[in-house]
Amino acid sequence: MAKFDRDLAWRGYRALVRIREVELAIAARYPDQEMRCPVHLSVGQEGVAVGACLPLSADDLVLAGHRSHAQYLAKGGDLTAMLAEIHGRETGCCGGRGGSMHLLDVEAGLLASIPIVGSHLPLAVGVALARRQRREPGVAVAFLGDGAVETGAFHETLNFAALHRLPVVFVLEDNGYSVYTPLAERQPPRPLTDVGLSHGVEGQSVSGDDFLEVHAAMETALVAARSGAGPQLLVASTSRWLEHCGPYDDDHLGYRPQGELERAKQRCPIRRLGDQLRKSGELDDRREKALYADVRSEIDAAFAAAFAAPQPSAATAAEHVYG
Amino acid sequence: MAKFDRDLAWRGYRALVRIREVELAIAARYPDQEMRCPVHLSVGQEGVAVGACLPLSADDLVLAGHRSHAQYLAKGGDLTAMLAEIHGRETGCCGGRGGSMHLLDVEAGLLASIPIVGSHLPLAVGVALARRQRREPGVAVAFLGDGAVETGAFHETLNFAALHRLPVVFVLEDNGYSVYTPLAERQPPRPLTDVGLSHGVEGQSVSGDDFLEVHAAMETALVAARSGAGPQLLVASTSRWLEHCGPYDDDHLGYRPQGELERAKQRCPIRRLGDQLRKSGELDDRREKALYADVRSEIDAAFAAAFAAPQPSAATAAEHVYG
Amino acid sequence: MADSLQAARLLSVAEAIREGLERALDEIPEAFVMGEGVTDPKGIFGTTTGLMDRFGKERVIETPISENAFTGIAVGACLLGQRPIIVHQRVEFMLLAMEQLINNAAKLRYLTRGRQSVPMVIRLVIGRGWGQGPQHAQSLESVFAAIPGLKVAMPSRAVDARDMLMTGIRGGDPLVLLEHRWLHGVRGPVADDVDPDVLSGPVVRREGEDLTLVATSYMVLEALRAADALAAVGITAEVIDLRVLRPLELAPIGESVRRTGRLVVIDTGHRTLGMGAEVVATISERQLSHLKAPPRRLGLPDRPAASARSLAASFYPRAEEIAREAAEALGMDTEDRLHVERILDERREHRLVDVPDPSFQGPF
Amino acid sequence: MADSLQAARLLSVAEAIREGLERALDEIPEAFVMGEGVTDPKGIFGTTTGLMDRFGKERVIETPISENAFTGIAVGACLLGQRPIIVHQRVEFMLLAMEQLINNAAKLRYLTRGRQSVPMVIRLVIGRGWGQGPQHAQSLESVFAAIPGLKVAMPSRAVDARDMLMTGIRGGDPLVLLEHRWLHGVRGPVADDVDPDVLSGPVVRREGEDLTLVATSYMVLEALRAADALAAVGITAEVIDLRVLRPLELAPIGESVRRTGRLVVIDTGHRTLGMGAEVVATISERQLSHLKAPPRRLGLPDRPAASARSLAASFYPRAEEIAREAAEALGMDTEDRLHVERILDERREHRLVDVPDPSFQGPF
Ligand SMILES: Cc1ncc(C[n+]2csc(CCOP(=O)(O)OP(=O)(O)O)c2C)c(N)n1
Ligand SMILES: Cc1ncc(C[n+]2csc(CCOP(=O)(O)OP(=O)(O)O)c2C)c(N)n1
Ligand SMILES: [Mg+2]
Ligand SMILES: [Mg+2]
Repeated sequence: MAKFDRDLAWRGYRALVRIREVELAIAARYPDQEMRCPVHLSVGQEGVAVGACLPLSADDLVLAGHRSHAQYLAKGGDLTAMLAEIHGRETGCCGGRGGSMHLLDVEAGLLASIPIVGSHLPLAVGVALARRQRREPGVAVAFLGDGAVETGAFHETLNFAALHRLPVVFVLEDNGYSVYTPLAERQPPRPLTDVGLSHGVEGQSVSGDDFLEVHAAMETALVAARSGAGPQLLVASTSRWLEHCGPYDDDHLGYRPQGELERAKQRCPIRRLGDQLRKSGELDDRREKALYADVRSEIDAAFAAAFAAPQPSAATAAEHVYG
Repeated sequence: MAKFDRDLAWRGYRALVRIREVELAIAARYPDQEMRCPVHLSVGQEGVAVGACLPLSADDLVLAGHRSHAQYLAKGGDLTAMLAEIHGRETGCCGGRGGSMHLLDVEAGLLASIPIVGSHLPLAVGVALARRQRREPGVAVAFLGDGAVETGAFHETLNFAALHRLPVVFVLEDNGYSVYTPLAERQPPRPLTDVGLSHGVEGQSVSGDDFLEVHAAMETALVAARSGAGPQLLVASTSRWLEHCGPYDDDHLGYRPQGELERAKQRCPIRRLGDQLRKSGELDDRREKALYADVRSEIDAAFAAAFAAPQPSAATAAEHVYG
Repeated sequence: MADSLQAARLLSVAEAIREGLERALDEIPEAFVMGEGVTDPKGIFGTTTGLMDRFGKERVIETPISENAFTGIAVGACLLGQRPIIVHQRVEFMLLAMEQLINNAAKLRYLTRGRQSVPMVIRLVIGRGWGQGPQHAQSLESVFAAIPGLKVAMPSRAVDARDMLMTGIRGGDPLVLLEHRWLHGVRGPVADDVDPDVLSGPVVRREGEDLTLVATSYMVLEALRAADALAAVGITAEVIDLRVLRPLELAPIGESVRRTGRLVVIDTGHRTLGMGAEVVATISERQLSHLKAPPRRLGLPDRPAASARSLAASFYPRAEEIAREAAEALGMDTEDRLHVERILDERREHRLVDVPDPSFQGPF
Repeated sequence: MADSLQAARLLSVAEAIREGLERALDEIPEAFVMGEGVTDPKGIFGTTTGLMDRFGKERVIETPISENAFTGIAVGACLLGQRPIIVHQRVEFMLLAMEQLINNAAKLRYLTRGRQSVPMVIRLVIGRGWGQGPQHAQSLESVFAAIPGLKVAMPSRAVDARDMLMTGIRGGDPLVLLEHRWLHGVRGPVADDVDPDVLSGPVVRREGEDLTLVATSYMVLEALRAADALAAVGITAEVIDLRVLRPLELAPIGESVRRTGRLVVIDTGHRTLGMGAEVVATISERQLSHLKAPPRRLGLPDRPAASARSLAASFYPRAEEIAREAAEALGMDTEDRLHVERILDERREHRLVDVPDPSFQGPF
């Protein structure tokens, strides 16, 4: 067990809390119908995005799927640009063209979010290939869910990446569900790391609720990827607390075994890291309160700015189809 | 090591010789330009098709890719109908609509040959699913090359088959090449059986040059598939002796390491089984000569019948687009 | 038919599809349903709700996220006589399975001279509104309709949706059924008997003498709204629901244009190379001398669907634009045009551009 | 331009493409070539021969049989400024990668308001003849041309093939380049300079006053043959090579029809919902009053391509059928028709229907 790095833990905690509060704020305001696009919230899963993104350098580029708010923020994205995008505003990170399902921001290093499951995985490997061809540093990091493992795109991509030993890290967020369908109804029983073996790739399994564990594993993966060892696979177990798409709790639908969600909440990545920080003396009630106040006022301001921003003008609708 | 089954070996030998002679006859006559469609010959690979098809019952159904002559004949297909198909005749097993790349014959139990690599694999699993839904006996057998492992279709299909424990056997003919590209330039190094593991499927590795080994492994796989153990994977190493598509030797192109092809020919499945049969006293020069004479006169007759058959009438060209 | 519809129940398109699925599973032992979400609590917009409970997991099959494979698996099951109904919750997901659809499903009957067939239905849902964005709001019907061997249909009303589904699954060909998300909630009368001719071609939804409006799917509703408004200035527009995109039967449209001499086609998908191209080309070839004015087309412009609602208004043609095209074709005077516009304005009741009606609250 | 072509070398289409690839790799450090077979001894019909030796494995990348992935990998590489040229040896293999093409390649520029672009070329080879059969002989150009955000081009001659490739890879958009297998061996003059306007639209390949023939790809050659024969009876047909299918520039065709009043469009792919549908529809909308006769279309019939050569003759339109359509449009008398037929008959020199010329011996 590595020494507890208080500074790292604090940075992680701050990011976890901030992302959680952003997502909860979106959930709370979504019924106002001002955010008029589908949203896939990350509440409960923040540990993976934060653990995997904090070790990244500016050269490293992230590509994600439909559930990408946490990744965008963890990678240093602009909160106001994200909220503006979800509000369909010209100041959104895609100028309102994409909405929540297409968060992307070249400056922030989130090169794409693609809502077709598995579709961004080849893009990520293309980014890694380009890095190598251009003799540029930097690793491509592809986030995917347990469902994306079922796509042919994932397997074709992993084979190509392994063959060329490309600098790419696949971060598999295993929340156990694809929409309402549990893993066991979609895949035969075997560890998800076996999928890597199929393409000659060894993987690491971590608890996505443990920021420090994810972070450490990601550092290992990044070192390997940077050193030319080829693609790396990180399988992180995690839990989605809210409905698949939308702002509500949906446990009443009964698609999860009773008590599963409650148990998942016991494993909350924020509480876990918070406890560690408290034990180490880094966190106390006062600091926590300040943190929440800080984060919430940032969020309120960002919502206000996003809401106030102009909608894209219809006159620009036809621009940028061709170069 | 199981007891040498002389009767089985003789049946296998007969089938191997017959298929080899058919393929060589096609190769010899192809330059006449009467067989006007692409042909992917099986010379050198007969051990796999024959070993895997002889244990099949009439209920078992085969689906294949672009290289399916050996499978068609080993499964009991009609030689004249096959040659007529390659000649583009109305009496062909597809009435000349498909040519060599689409050999299929419902009566013979070859349900499809599909020249898009990997495309027949979902069909095979659909056949297995239908068998289960219809409470019918019978296993679906899908032949595939080492190249098909690179297709997303294969992985998606294997996952589905494993999840539902469907009665399907995947027979992977690993001849080490996809057209001119060796395996090592297309896939990372690892045993091909690891691909099965990725989907929770244990596989068997056999030498495709050893008919009896393939046959025994296939029997094991069929028993497992029939008993509800789910999909089975057989990886058979083998060698293609002629060019990928067409009738000629192409070793002069230099895409294979020097001596590789010669060594492969030393492992000829026919010679190997012939030696075993001779040792057991089942085969001698006289019987061999009779076998070849028999087979060749059958082939000559089939070519003559195929050639003499009518071409499809243009008046029928528009039929059967819709039901 | 009209009589039986009079006496019929009022069902939404989603309910009608659900009824069609249930009846198909009931009547045809070879039928089964497969797709991502078919056993979900939300049941593919309510179209599969309860089916699993009634018919079990072997006939209502939840799938992994493997569109290509399970489309091909459905094709393979057809080879043994099964009749699968599969569903992809967005047209875009089907793009992963085009190889199976175009190479196998569409060609196996021809290849086997009818010895084998692929009697399956492929349900695809067209997304629109609520910020779906570039990858969740494509329609692409003309892409499917370009493929010989496929049948392609787009219902605009509940009874057709059910009957297309049931006729398709009883038939002998792969049928691509494009369901518009904005129609799922739209109610209409549904008779008990299935109309076996529902896949035979277009149907006149409103008679008229001055102009022929041809539309598909949701655009039929907009065309009917436009026709309503035109009636107020004494113009009678014939509204034809194209319904079946392949095989394409254009004789009824030819007959209508022979009377009206004026044609406007409104596509649900893109205008360029949309169904309107084929309709206008064929009518121009066959009825050139009957055309009193140049034919016209409407459809989505040549760009992706943006998420922001402020970009949606200029993207989707509405009754307003249809009426404007009609006015051009008819050479209507300014006063009439303004009158029609005013009527449409009033009737639109300040509806938002990104939702079909106030009960639709998203996110899907 | 005509002058420089006079002085130019004679290259086959395959040689011209090879030259284009070599020059692109030479001039553009970001360019790379990727596909199954690009390092093969046969070099994709000779179009990639020697490139690997010269530019190495990092810029000439052999791929696994993973069409979907490597198409998407090419798109991803574009996000960092690379300019990939990928190739699929048959149009049909591309059907596995439609999701990447339509959802990602075609939309990322719009989605990012031009901050990112996908400057890649996707070479697709259309198979024909030598018994290719249902799954190796599809053309499908109108399917690609239906997608906003893509550029789609079909060269009919060597110089255009090279210039489209080079202009495409220098540009800022994904270009689908459909190469007809029967053109790879066809020679033509190729100047040194690249024509930067080659992707801007159609070109008149032969001037005429009586009738406008519009064709794509290999069908341009058949149209030119038909025009030759028509000239013998005093008919001058203008032959227009459509060249660029998206964005579609139809003004030159409109101008031609304004003069000739007669239009026949010949598609390389299927007639139904082919490019001809869009051309005829647009011309009918814009030039109705100039049409002296109903416009006409030719293309592949509504069925799969069979393998047997006896079924090929009625599948592919030839100069004969083009001349026949022209005769109908012109209302030619019987004597002239027979004369034209005789000429075409003689010139065809008993060519076989399933090979482009006697040097083509298959199997590919
Ligand atoms: C190719 C494709 N098929 C289906 C969908 C619909 N869909 C959206 S998200 C999703 C579930 C994905 O599950 P997973 O990958 O585990 O991610 P999670 O939602 O759990 O984060 C599905 C099926 C899609 N977007 N793309
Ligand atoms: C999807 C697809 N991509 C490419 C091809 C072209 N192709 C035909 S056969 C072949 C090689 C297949 O290799 P393998 O699966 O090992 O079979 P083998 O030819 O060795 O028997 C290729 C690439 C194809 N038919 N389908
Ligand atoms: Mg999940
Ligand atoms: Mg091989």
